[in-house]
Parts: sequence; structure tokens; C-alpha cells
Amino acid sequence: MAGKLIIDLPKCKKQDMRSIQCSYKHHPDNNGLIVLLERIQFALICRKCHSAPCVTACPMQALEKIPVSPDESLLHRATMKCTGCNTCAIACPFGTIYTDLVPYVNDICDVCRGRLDDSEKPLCVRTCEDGAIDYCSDVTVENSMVEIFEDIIVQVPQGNRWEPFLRQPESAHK
Amino acid sequence: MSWKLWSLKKSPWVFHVNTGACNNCDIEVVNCLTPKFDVERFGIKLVGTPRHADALLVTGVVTRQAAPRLIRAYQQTPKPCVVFAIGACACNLGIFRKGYHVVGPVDKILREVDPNAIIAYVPGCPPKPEAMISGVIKALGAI
Amino acid sequence: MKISMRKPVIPVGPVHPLQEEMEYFQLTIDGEIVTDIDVNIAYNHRGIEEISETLQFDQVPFLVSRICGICSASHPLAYVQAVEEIANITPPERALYVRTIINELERIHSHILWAGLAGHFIGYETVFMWAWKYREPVLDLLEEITGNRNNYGNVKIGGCREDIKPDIIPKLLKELDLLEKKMDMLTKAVLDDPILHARLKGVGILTKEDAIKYAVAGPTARASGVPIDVRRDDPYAMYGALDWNVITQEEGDVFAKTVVRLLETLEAIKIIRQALKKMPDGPVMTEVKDIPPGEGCGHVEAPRGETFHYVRSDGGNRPVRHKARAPSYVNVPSFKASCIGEEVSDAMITLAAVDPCYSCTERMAVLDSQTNALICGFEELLRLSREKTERIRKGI
Amino acid sequence: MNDLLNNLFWILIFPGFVFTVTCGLLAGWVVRKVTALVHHRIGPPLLQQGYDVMKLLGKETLIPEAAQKVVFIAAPLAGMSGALVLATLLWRNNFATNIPYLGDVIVALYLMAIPSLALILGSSASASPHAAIGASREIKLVISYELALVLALIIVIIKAVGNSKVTGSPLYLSSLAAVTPVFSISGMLAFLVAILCVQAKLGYVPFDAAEAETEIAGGILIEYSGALLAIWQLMQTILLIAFPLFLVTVFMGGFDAGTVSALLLSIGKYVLVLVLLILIKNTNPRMRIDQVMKFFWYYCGPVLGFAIVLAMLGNAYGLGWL
Amino acid sequence: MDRILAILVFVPLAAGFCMLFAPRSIRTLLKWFALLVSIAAFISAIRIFAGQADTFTLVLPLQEFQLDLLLAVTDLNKFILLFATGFGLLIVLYSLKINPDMKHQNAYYGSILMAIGGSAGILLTNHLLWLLIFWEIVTASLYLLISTGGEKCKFAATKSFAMIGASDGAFLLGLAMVWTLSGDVNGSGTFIISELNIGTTSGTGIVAFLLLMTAAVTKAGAMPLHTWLPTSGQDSHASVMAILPAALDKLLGIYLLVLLVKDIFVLQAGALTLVLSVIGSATILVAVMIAMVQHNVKKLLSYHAISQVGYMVLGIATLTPVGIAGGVFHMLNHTIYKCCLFLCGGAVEKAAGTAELEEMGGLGNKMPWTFVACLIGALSISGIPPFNGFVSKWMVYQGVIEMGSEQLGGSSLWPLWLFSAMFGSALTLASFVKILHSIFLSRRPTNMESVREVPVTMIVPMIVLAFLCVLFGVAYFIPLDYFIYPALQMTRSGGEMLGIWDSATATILLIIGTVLGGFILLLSMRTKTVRSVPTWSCGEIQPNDQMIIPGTHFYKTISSLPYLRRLYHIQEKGWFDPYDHGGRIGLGVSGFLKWLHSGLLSTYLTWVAVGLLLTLGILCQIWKG
Amino acid sequence: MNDQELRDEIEKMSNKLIAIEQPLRNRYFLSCESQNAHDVCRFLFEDVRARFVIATAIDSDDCYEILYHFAYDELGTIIHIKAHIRDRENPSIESIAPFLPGAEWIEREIHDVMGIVFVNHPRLERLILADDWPDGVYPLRKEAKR
Ligand code: SF4
Ligand code: SF4
Ligand code: SF4
Ligand code: SF4
Ligand code: SF4
Ligand code: SF4
Ligand code: SF4
Ligand code: SF4
Repeated sequence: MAGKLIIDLPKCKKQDMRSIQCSYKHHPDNNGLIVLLERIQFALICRKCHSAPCVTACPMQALEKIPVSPDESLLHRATMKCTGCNTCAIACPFGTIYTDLVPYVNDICDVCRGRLDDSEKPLCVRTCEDGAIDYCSDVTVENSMVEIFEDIIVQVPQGNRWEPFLRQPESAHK
Repeated sequence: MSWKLWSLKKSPWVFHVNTGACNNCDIEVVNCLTPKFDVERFGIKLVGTPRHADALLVTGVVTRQAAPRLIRAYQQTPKPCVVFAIGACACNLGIFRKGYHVVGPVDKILREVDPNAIIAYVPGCPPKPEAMISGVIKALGAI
Repeated sequence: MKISMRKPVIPVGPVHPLQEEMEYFQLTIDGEIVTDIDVNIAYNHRGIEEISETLQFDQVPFLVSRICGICSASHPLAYVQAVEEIANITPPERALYVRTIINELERIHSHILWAGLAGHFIGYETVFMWAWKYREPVLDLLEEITGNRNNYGNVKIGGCREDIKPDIIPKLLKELDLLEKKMDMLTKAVLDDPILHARLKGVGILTKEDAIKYAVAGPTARASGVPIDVRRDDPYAMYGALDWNVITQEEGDVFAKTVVRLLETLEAIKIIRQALKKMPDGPVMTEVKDIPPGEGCGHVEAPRGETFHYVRSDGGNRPVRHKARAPSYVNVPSFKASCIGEEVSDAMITLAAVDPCYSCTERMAVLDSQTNALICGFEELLRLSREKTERIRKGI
Repeated sequence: MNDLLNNLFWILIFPGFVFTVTCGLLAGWVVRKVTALVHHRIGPPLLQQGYDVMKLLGKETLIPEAAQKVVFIAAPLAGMSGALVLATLLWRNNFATNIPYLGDVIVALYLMAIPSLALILGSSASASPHAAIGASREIKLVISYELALVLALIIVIIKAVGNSKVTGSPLYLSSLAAVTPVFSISGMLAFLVAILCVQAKLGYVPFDAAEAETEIAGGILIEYSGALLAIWQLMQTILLIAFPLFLVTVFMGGFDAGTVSALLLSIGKYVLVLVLLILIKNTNPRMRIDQVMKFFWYYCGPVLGFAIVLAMLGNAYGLGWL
Repeated sequence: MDRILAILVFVPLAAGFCMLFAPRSIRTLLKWFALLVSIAAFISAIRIFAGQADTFTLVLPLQEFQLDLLLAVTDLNKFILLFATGFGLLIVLYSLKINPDMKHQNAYYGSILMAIGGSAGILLTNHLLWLLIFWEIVTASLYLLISTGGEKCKFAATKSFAMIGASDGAFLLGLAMVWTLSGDVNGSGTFIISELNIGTTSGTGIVAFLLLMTAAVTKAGAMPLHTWLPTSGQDSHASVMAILPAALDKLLGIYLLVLLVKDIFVLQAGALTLVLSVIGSATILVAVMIAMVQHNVKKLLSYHAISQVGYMVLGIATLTPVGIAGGVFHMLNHTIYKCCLFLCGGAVEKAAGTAELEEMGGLGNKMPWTFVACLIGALSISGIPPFNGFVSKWMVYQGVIEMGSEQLGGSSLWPLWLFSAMFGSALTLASFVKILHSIFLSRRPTNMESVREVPVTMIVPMIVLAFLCVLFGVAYFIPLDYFIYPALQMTRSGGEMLGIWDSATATILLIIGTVLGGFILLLSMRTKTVRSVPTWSCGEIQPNDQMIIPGTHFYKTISSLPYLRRLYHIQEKGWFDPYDHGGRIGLGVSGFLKWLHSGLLSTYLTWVAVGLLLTLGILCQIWKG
Repeated sequence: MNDQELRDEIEKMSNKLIAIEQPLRNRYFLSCESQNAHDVCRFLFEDVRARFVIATAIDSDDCYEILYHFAYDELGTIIHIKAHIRDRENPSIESIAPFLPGAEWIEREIHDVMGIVFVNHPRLERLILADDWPDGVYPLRKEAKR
């Protein structure tokens, strides 16, 4: 039963993501959500500054702006270069990058593919206290939602800065 | 100082116990015997059975399988005997800390059976032979 | 005549002076003849494979160099090659030369080490002492290049951590010349000693068929006439560009293994000389950003044989699965073919002849960045010792 | 009574325990030092051997549970006292040549077996498989070199029988000393082989299969510790004097301490033997026990057989140099 | 008329004979009766030794055949007699508890008594024919004794009897020649030992000597007619081995050899001594080599019983005073320690229920007395100073050397004899190390935990013998002065020794040395605890039984050495066994004998009777002709 | 043999294989179901005469994977055979140790750490785990971590 993971960004308080548990197959100590949030932040919330302070600040040259369209470029963190020093988090004037978002160890979420029994929800859904994560097999993608990866849908906060992305969800794919 | 300790200091015979090391510490222990370092100058001699030993050179993390053997070796060494935890692994598990088959550093394992065990630590990964020698000498000097 | 049911057994290990490591050979004997052998290697199992999956790709080389201290250049190299295969990275040429040189230096020191230990095991202390004396300069060189006598940790994904500084090169060449002379002498001395012949020839023979069946690697295989050498078969680093020979012998006995090792040392010196001459200038690192999902393998001819690493990545920065096979893992079981029927003393040297190190039969390790954090200094040491001595003295 | 007191002095002080042990500790240091020099090492300090023994005496003594305890403890004592009596006998017969003391050369030969026997019994009482292997090797070693040693001794006896200089019985150590068999072909052969035998008796490489540290973890002595090990060490120390002294007495014209120059010469002989032993020790790997047996039986045996023929011919035709 | 002599001979004989047919109901009493008789015999022997008797003549009606039985005490036989009866007593004592419900109790005790009586007869008589008769009686009792072991001993018994019987045939033939030869000298032949003085220059003289010698050395168990010993040793009871092959047969065989060399024949150094020396040295070496690889205590001991004969033969063959004295002394010593060893073997077998070395181990704690006795016996037989074996071997060596130094060029093979004697001693040590290791030291197999020390009646004989070993070693002038020298008409200065061995002082010194060591030990242990720990097996725990390395593994290296391997191989196949050859060559004499010796007592006795009659008949014929 | 011939040899087995991938000249990844793995390995070892290097067990998404790594030294080629064991409850696979003694240890090890049963293995005893390691706990299975 393949379902989709729905992340409700407005509900997410972004403070204690590490308290969510994750049952990623290959790295049981994983917290796959963090990496998802990072990508969501970079794709949807980051202001995409021209002279990005975060990129210049990173002592490891781990941050990079990758052009996705002629006028758009996405922030990308090279996992093999970042040491998790969090300089970027301080440098970003918009608070896009949270300390929690730049993990030293990069985890993957596989949406618990193949590991869920019928009607069972992923561990992250069950352990998220505020109910910001949900898992459904059939969701209708509403306007306020971005289908950011194949199986992951993000409920974005009200506002319009990220509207362009609502129309081009594929651009978040790497 | 009693003559026993004094003579012990003059002629410590060591027995080498590997409890799950990576070989480096062990090779460096053996290296101490060789011309460049020549521990025989200090009367140190590597012996083949714990019965003859005055000091155990323990290298490596203590793995689950090795722990009882280490304890056995320790118990079968005539006292007084000094245990040297050689290398980062033996001192505090070093790189292998999270291994499921690793039960603890040397001191933890030995203190469980003998709270009074004399344990000296020679850090390094691997410690240089010079460090080992000076460790042994200093530890014995302290006695 | 009644045949006794009891089968006497000599335990060799786990704590035995024959081995530097913990392993347990159970030799069933009849008189002085070994009739069966059983090996237990659980002692060194540190659970490395499992922990490795919690580590970053870049940390793993430091970890795998601690699979075993002697092959501490080969294991990381094999691993790094596997990762480079996944990410399709080609390191700069200079880095490849540096890797070649360090690996050959390692081979030299490891072979000399073995020759010395072999002498030690058959009670030839002089050979032991002399061989290890000749080995010291190699370690010093390695220390000068990489910063450590062993566990160099010099390979990184995409290149090398430390370059060989130009001012070391003349010294390196000089030491190599000296070493070559000494090794020539040692080789001759060993190959001509009649008592060594008596002690080593015809001992612990591993036939070619058995060598293939047990899938042995390295000098153990080459001494049995199986001409495999990863450096030639699947050239990595810069071996393809250099001129050297694969040494093989047909007999498969301990003596053949000795010959192979000693001659390989001389070959290694040759390789290093060429590499130093041909080494281009340039950086030793390429930039590595991400490791894509995928799987790959790398193998390296370590001093004892082929080191094989298989890595699978899921796109994160930790491997999903990392398998490491060290040469001893396949060489050791071949004892069943080579030790049985030997005298106990011969069995011992046969065990030693594949140069087994069990650390590596148990693979994969975790790197902990705080390796050195909890180590006590000498002050601490002194204090502890004093305390304990006080206690002892009261006890006496 | 006086006799007893004399004997007591001889065995305990001079030339017995105190004297021999002192010399032996020095000789042991020489062995280690020269070995170290051969290895390009510096080697232990002068008193190292003494420290070792002292240290061992101060240590705890462990006794294996399964051991035959009485034998385990008694064996080193018996071995040491055998060695001591041997040393005393050899010294006295060299110092006071006019009165043969205690025994003749055959007695000496058999006294020389006591330490090995004690080692064997002690190790076999220690209930360890390694020790048992060690014991079995030691006894095989004994019968290997014994063949050669007996033959070498027979050559000496033949020489003594055919020598007109010999006034007393040809078996007296003092008369053998008068013969100086090394100055003949057969005697030289016998001497060379006897050196190898002594090498084996002392358990030095290449004949140390019984102790083979790297094979059977110390073999015969694997279970001994503390004071008992110290006693073994003392025994080895004494033997380090006694065995070369035996060679000096039987083959090289004895240890004469009459004048200073004679004393120096005698010490020279002893040191020569010792150095030969050390050199052999350091230029050979350990031989397998069956190789040892083959060596002594199939090589040394025939050579000495030939030497015996030479010696007999020499006696028959009055050719002392044969 | 010293009736005591006759009593000593005939009372045990008669008692033994009667016991063979004792009714089942009183069989339990038999052993006490046997004990009584043997005590009586021993006391008589003591009295005889003390000089209370000289001669005894039993005049038989057959005057013209000179068949009067003259029992005469000489210095030689009186001490042998003392020991023979002494051993008898010890064995009977030892046997009391050994096997309470032995089926053949009557035959067992009966034949022991007969053997005692028979040996007394052999020793005391001075008439060769009587000697032969007693000789046969002892052979018969040996046969009976071996057969008491039950079914499995049948073969051994038959084999022993066949081989000894064959050698007795040689004896008979030799006697006939002696008769003729002595006739040549004196006009009419004689069998009176003291009157005989036959030269060994003539061909017949040599043949006669060789024939009689064959009988003597076969009885004593020297090679090549030795194989009855190990065969019976393996199967029969250790006490049987102790009394006959180890003790009485040695005493008698060597006694006869001494008679032959000293009294009956006039021997010069030459071919005959060469033969004896060859037999002696070969026996020493070959037997001990075979002994080393044996797996069974009793068989191993039996081979040593053979090997040691070599020393005696060699000593006598030197013809030098010290050599002969050494040989005879060795005979005495050998009987003591070998008897002791066999008794220890028996004790161990009884306690552990097996005689296989591989199955035992670590019994030293459990059977301390047996261990001590066995240790002393082993050290003695291996010639370790200061025990008795060393002294007599040492004398034999001196005999050989003296022979060499006297006859420069003449007997130039003496280094060979010396070598085999001295080296044999080392090999003996080796095989006893194996025994000590396998039985008493080593580790105890789990199933041997319940083993207990044997009862005191068994311990006492062993300890007495062990004590004698020490005594005769430390104060070796006692037996020499009281037994050996008088017997050989020597004095201490007459049998002057080449070497010097101050055994008493050396023993004191050894003790001082040990005490010194003990003192050092005590000093250092005063404050330190002595701790008991498990065996160090390199850190791994192993099952107890796997850690036992039995002594049988010790000499596998030797048996796989080149050359020796072949030797051992053909030995295994019985190539050295004339008996087997006899069997192989077709149904020859031994086959016939095998058939005759069906193992039934009555058949056997008939056969003995018929044989004796035949013998007498033939002899009568010779006389007349 | 050259590269093409090797490819041909490998393709001879294609009826037993699910997929053949060749990402590099000298790297092959062959996938098969567990019941075919034994035959494929045997073919590679005995007919192609490839050298056995090692086997890897992976606790994969929905199955256990066993990777047999073979080397064909003449061409420096590494051939990985991925055998999928779909039965997660009682994972088992035919052992290759009977004809390839060099694989004995690794199969024992995989049995230790993954709990995969190798049918017909000559001696499927514990190899690398401590004697007192509890039965039924397989450290490399991902469940073990939870
Ligand atoms: S628990 Fe849920 S809502 Fe709270 S921070 Fe974590 S993901 Fe956001
Ligand atoms: S956390 Fe990573 S990306 Fe951010 S500044 Fe540090 S290295 Fe750069
Ligand atoms: S925490 Fe690590 S990454 Fe951050 S500054 Fe310290 S060392 Fe650098
Ligand atoms: S500074 Fe902050 S907002 Fe600007 S590009 Fe970087 S992450 Fe985005
Ligand atoms: S869906 Fe599964 S894998 Fe992804 S974060 Fe949640 S628990 Fe982890
Ligand atoms: S401290 Fe380092 S060198 Fe020593 S055993 Fe541990 S990892 Fe190896
Ligand atoms: S074979 Fe293994 S243990 Fe040995 S040196 Fe190499 S990696 Fe280390
Ligand atoms: S502690 Fe840091 S600087 Fe020192 S060796 Fe280790 S990594 Fe290098």
C-alpha cells in the first residue's frame, strides 16, 4: 500500500524535529524528516538571495546555488563537504536555515516503502506530537499543497511568496 | 621501599594480551623489543605466558568474546601485576565505541573482577613505542 | 589394541605468543602431528560492519584503516575506490602516485615485518631483530609523509589527505637505496641458510588446486602458483603505468611464501623509485560533493593479498552497506589444507606463513571523532599508579 | 663430622651455591648482552639476571588446580640440587685434583641428566597440554643429544685409556683433564659435538623446541610462576656454569686455578665455550624436534663413530693426535 | 644334614602341588596358607643366609646314575635364595587383596609356591640334572601362573611355555654334551657342578656352552628368545609378571649364566664373550627401543625386563671382576625395582581398571604411595644417581672399560658395548618418563576421579622394594659387601672400581641442595599467598579430557623417523619374534607344542610327566653308552 | 577470454537471471532469485573459472540480498551476483561451500549476523559472534537495532 507523506508546514513548530522518530530501513538512527524539511526549506522558504550570505559564509564551500531555471536557482548543500558547523544558519538573515536543518549525518526518507502494514502509519507520523505529518494513500492535492517529491506532499503556509512553486513542483527535484 | 617492589621495577616482564585490537598497537608493542627501542635495557622482557608476567599489556577494545579471556589472563597472572591499557581502544574504546560486540574498555572489565587492579593508560592510536616505554617506565617509577 | 577415544588438543590462542591477536586455533594432535584444526575468530569481532553504517563516507577511511593496522593503507584505499566508483570520481594523477607510493611502502614494511616475525616464530631472534631494524626507516618515512607510523589515514575520497612534500623525496630515495642493500643481504641470508631450508622447505604445502578451491589471495596464492595480483589484473592507482613483475613460486610451501615476500619487497622498492620519478605536479584532491545512490566495489592488493570492499549508498552521506573482505579471511581457512599432517612446530610456522591477522577477518569499524578524548595523560597515569601502589603496599 | 662440615661449606658457599650462582648470573648477563650486541641492541644492565631472580622470589606463586602439586613443587628443588651437586663436583675435581671428589665422569654425565629430568617431571605434573608437549620434546631432546654425548664421552675415555700420562683411573675427571682431548682429531670432533649437546642441554636455540615460546608458549615452564620459577632460574644459572665447565674439564684440560695465569687461561677457556654457545644460539633458527633427533642420531652419531674408530686406531698405533 | 635346605625346597613344592588340587570349599583359606608357607620359606632362607646350614644330601636308590640330590649352600646362591624367597613372600602378600574372587586361586597360589620351591631347588642343587628338573618345575609353574589370567592368557601361556620349553630342549642337549665333555676330562662324565671345568676351546665345548647359555638367557629373557615376555606381560596379571619373569626368572637365568661362566666352563675372552656381549648390547638397545613405543604398562615393563637383562649379560661377558660383580648386582637390583614396578603397574591396573596408558593420567594425587614407589623404581631402572640401578650399571660400564683397557686391540669393540649400555640408559629414562607422565602426572581424565589408593597389603610390598632401591643405591657397599663380593669370591679391593662414586655423600649433598631450595622457597613464600588457579590454556577453556596429552604420544616422532620407521614396522609385524616364525614356517615344533598345550591342566601335567620320563630315559641311555 | 567472450559466457545463464547490468567494462551485476544462486555460482566457479572473493548479505527493503562477488582475474573483472531471498521469516539459501570451501567461513558469518540458513552447509556453526551471544539475535538485521 503505497501512501503519501503529507507535511503540514504551518503546523510545524520546527523546534524539536529531532524528537520525531523514524524507521528508515538502512539507518535505524535516522531522522529522515530533517532532510526533507531541509529540502523543503531550500525549495520553498529560502528567499534565494542574489548575494547569498549563506553561501559566502560557509567555510567549507558546501553551499551552492544550483540554477533550476534561467532566473531561479536552488540552494544545495553538498553533504560530503558540510561539517555541520552551522555558520550558514547564523549567516542567513531570513532564518531559513535552522541549526537543526544542517545535520552532519544526512538521512534519507524512503516514506517507509515496503515496511508498513495495512492502515499502519509511519513512525514519524505516530511520533509527531502536533500532528504536522500525515500519511494517506489517496490525497487530493489542494492548492496550498506542493508535491515536492514523488511521495511527499507539503502543505505550505498561507502567503504567496512560494506560489510559483505551487505550479512547478517538479523543480524541486534534483 | 620493599625489595620486592624495587626488584619488580627493575625487571618487569610483560605479557601481551590482545582483546580485539587492530594489530597496530600489537605491532608497536613487539616493536619495542627491536633494536631501535630495545626495552631489554630496562629489564623489560616479553614472556609467553601470564604466569611469568608482571605486567599485562592489553591492547584493543574488549570484545564480548574476549572479555572472559582477558579476565582469565588477569586472574592467572601472579600479583602484584600492573595492567597497561595500550592505545586509544584499550583506554576508552576509541573508534569502536558503538560496536555491538564491544563490552567495554579494559579498566571497566577488570575493575568488575578486581576493584583494586592497577591500571595504567598509554594513549595513542597506536601509541608510539617511545610512548609505551616511557609509560611503562613512569608507571613503574610511580610504584 | 584399543584405540583411545580421547583426542588431545593443543590450544593455540586466544592469548598466545604466536599471535599478536586473539584467535583460537584448536590443533588436534597425534603425537606431534596435527590431525585437525579448528579456528575461532570471534575474539576480534568488534561489530564493525554494523557500526559503519552510522558513519559518514568520509569518516569511514579512518575507520577501515583500523580494521587492521598493518594494511592500514590498503583497506581505506579499497574502500575509497569503491566510493569513487559509485560517485564516478577520478582523483588527480598526483594523488594516484601518492597512493601507489604509500601502498608500496606499506608492502615493504609489512613484508619485512612478516620476515621478522617468521624468524621470531621459528626462534631465529637475530633475523627478527635485524628485519625489524631495517623496517624502522620505512616507518619513519611513513611518519614523515603521513604523520603517523601506522594508521596513516592518508586516503580520502577523491584524493589524498597529505601530499608527499618535495623535500622528502631525496631522503626517501636515499633510504630506499640503503634498504635495498639490506634487503638484498637479508634475502640472500635467508635463502641460503641451510637450517632455514630444513625448517621451511616442504612445510605446510598448499597445492594449486587447494589454493583455487579456498580462493586464497596474495602471496599465499602466488606462492602456490596462482598468479593473481590485483595491481596487474585490475590496475588501480598508477600501477598500470609502472613497470614491475608479479612474483610467483610453484611449491606452495612456507619457503615459497618467504621467497615471494622477500622478492616482492625488492619489486616494491622498484615501483616506488619509478613512481617518484614519474610523479607529476598538481593537487592531490578533487572536490567531492555528494555520493549518489548506487553500489560499487574496490579492490587493492594489500601486502597479504586482495582487499575487497563493497559499498552501497542510498544518496545520503552514510553507506547503506559496506562489506570489507581482507585477505586473511580467505587465507586462514586454507590451514585446513596446509596444516593437517604437519608437525606441531611446522603447523605453527604454517599458520604464521599466511601472515594472518584476525583483526581483519572481522571487518568494518566505526570512526569516532573523539578517539583521543578520554585518554589520560601521564599525570593521571602516575596518580592512578600511586594510588594503587599504596593499596598494594597495605595489602602486603 | 668435619667431613660433613667441609661438604656443607663446599656445596653452600664455595664452590657451590653462592659462588656458582654469582658466576652464573654474570654469565647469564654475558649471554644476554652478547645476544643483544649481535642483534644491534644495547642489552640489559649488568645485574639484570639478579633482578629477575629477586623479582620472581617476591612474586605470588600460582599452582594449577589440576597439577600434581607435590611433584610440581618438588621438581624445581630436585633440579636445582642436582645442578648444584654437579657444579660442586666439577669445581672440586678441578680445584683439588689429587683427591677425586664425589664421582667420576660417568657420574657427572648422569648427574647432568637430573635437571632435565626434573624439568620434565615438573612440567608434566603441571597438567597443561603445552607443558606436556614441552615435556615430550624435552625428553626426546634428552635421548637425542644423549646419544652424541655418550659417544663423545666414550672418545674421551678411549683417549684416557690409551694415554700414558694418566696416572689414576681413566674415569677420574682429573685424569681426563690431564688428557686434553681437544688436541686430537677425534677429540676435536667430540668436543664440537659435545658443545652442541650442551647447547641442547641448556635449551638454547636451535635446540629450544621444548620451550619454544612462540609455539607452545613457554612449554615446560608454562605453568611455573613466582618463587618456583625463580628456583628454575637459579638452576639454569648454575647449569650455565656447570655445563661449559664440564666441557672445559673433560675436553680442554680442566679449570686450573693454581696460578693467576692459569686462572686467566681457564677463564678464557670457559668464555670461549660460552661465546661459542652464544654464537650458535644467535645464528640459527629453532629446529623441529624430529630434525633435532635426526641431527644427533643420523649426523652426529656417524661422525662420532668415525671419530671413535680414529681414536681406537690412535690408541692401537700410539698416535695421540688421531 | 641340614634339613632346613630340604624343607625350603620341598615344602613349598609339595604345598604348591597340593594346592593345585585343593577342593573348592577351602580355596578362600589358600592364600593365608600360601602366606604362611612363603613366610616360612623366607625365614628359612634368612637362616640359611645366616650360615645355619651347609649341605643336604638326599641319597636316591639309583646309585649308579649318580642321581643323589645334593643341596649345597654357596655364597652365590644363598643371597639369591634370600631374595627369591623374599620376593615370593612380598608377592603373596601383595596378592592377598588383588583379586578376591580370582577363579584360579588354587593354581595361582599353588604355582607361586611351586615356583619358590623350584627356584630354591635350582639355586641349591649342585647337580645339573636336578637343576634341570627344578628348572622345568619353574617353567611349569610359569605356565600355570600365566594361565590363571583366564582365557585371554591362553595364547601367552602357550607361547611362553613353547619358547622356554624349546630353550629347555637346548638345555637338555647341552647337558648331554656336558656329560660327554666332562667325560673326556675325568674319564667318566659328571653333572656335579663343582666338579665341572670344561674348556671352551673345542667345538663341542663351545656348542655346549651356547646351548646352555641359550637356556639361561631365554629364561632371563634376553633377545632373541624374549618374545614370550611381552606377550605374557600384556595379558597376565602384573603380580605374575612381578614374581616370575621379573624376579625369579632373572635370578635363575643369571644365576645359571654365572655358573656357566664361572664354574661349569672355563671362558676366555674371545668369540664366546663376543656373542654374549652382542646379545647383551643388542638386547639393551632393541628392547628399549621397542619398549618406548608401547601403549600398555605391563607390556612396556616387560620389554624393559628384557632390556635390562642385557646389562647383566654384558657385565658377565666382560669377564672382569667389576663387570661380573656389576652384572650380578644388576640382577639383584633389577629384580628389586622391576618387581616393584610390576607391582605398581598391577596396583594401577587394579585401581584404574585398565593398563592402557592412554586412558590414565594424573593418578599421582590419588595413589601417592604407588606413585612414590613407581617413581623410585623408574629412577632406579633409568640409572639416575643415587638410586641402585645407577650403581650396578655404572659397574657394568666400568667392567666394559676395564675390558677395553686391559685388552688393547683385542676386544676393540668395547666402545660399542659401552655405548649401547650408556645410551640404553637414556632410552630407558625416556620410556619411564612416558609411564610416569601417562599414569601419575599429566591431567586426570574425568572418569578417573573415583580412583582410590590400593589397600595396604599391596602398598607394603611396593614400598619395601622401593626402600631397597634407595638403600642399595645410597649405601651400595652394603649389598656389595654382604652379597655380591662374597658370592664371587671377591673383596672390595679385589673388585676394585675404576671410578668413584661417593653415593652417601652425594645423597646428603642432594638433600642439602633440596633443603636449600626449600628454604629459599619458604623465605619468599612467607608473606605471599600461594594461589591455586586453573591451568593456563591460552585463555580459552577446554574440556578436561581434551587437554590430556597422553604419554603414548611422546615417541611417535621416533617411530616415524627414517630407518627407525621401517624397523618399528617390521617389529609390529612380529619379525623379531621367533615364535611367530616358528608358526609361519609351518606347523613346526611350536605348532606342535601349541596343539599339545590345550590349556587343560591335566593334559599339561601328563605332558610334563611324559617329558620328564623321556628326558630321564634318554639320559640313562647316554650314561650307559 | 576477452571481454566479449566473458559477456557471452555470462549470458549463457540468462535464463536463471533476472537482470544483467554492466555499469563499467569490468563490473557486472547479475540478479537472480535465491533458488538459482547456487547454480549460477557453480557455473561461474567451475565453468567460467572465476575466483570467489566474498559474499555480502544485505537486509534490503523487502528481501534479504546475498551478493556473491566473483573475480575474473584475467580481465580484472568483478562479477556480483545478487540473490534475493524473499522469505523474510525463514530466510534460507543453498550453500555453495560444498564445492567452494573458500566460502565456508563467509556463509557461517552471514548465518551469524543475518540469520540466513545455508542449506547443505558442511558446518553451520557460530563463527564470529561470542559464545555467549544470545541465539536468534542477528546484529546486522535492521530489526536488531530497534
Ligand atoms: S513535532 Fe511535528 S510539528 Fe513539532 S516540530 Fe516536529 S515536525 Fe514540527
Ligand atoms: S553547516 Fe554546512 S552548509 Fe552550513 S555553513 Fe556549515 S558547512 Fe556550510
Ligand atoms: S562542531 Fe564540528 S563542524 Fe562545528 S565547528 Fe565544531 S568541529 Fe566544526
Ligand atoms: S541567506 Fe537564507 S534566504 Fe538567502 S539564500 Fe541563503 S538561505 Fe536563502
Ligand atoms: S516516512 Fe518513514 S522513513 Fe520517512 S521520515 Fe517517516 S518514518 Fe522515516
Ligand atoms: S588504539 Fe588504534 S592502533 Fe591501537 S588497537 Fe585501537 S585502533 Fe588500533
Ligand atoms: S590482512 Fe587484515 S589484519 Fe592483516 S594486515 Fe591486512 S587488514 Fe590487517
Ligand atoms: S587529533 Fe586531530 S589533529 Fe590530532 S591527529 Fe587526530 S585528527 Fe589529527
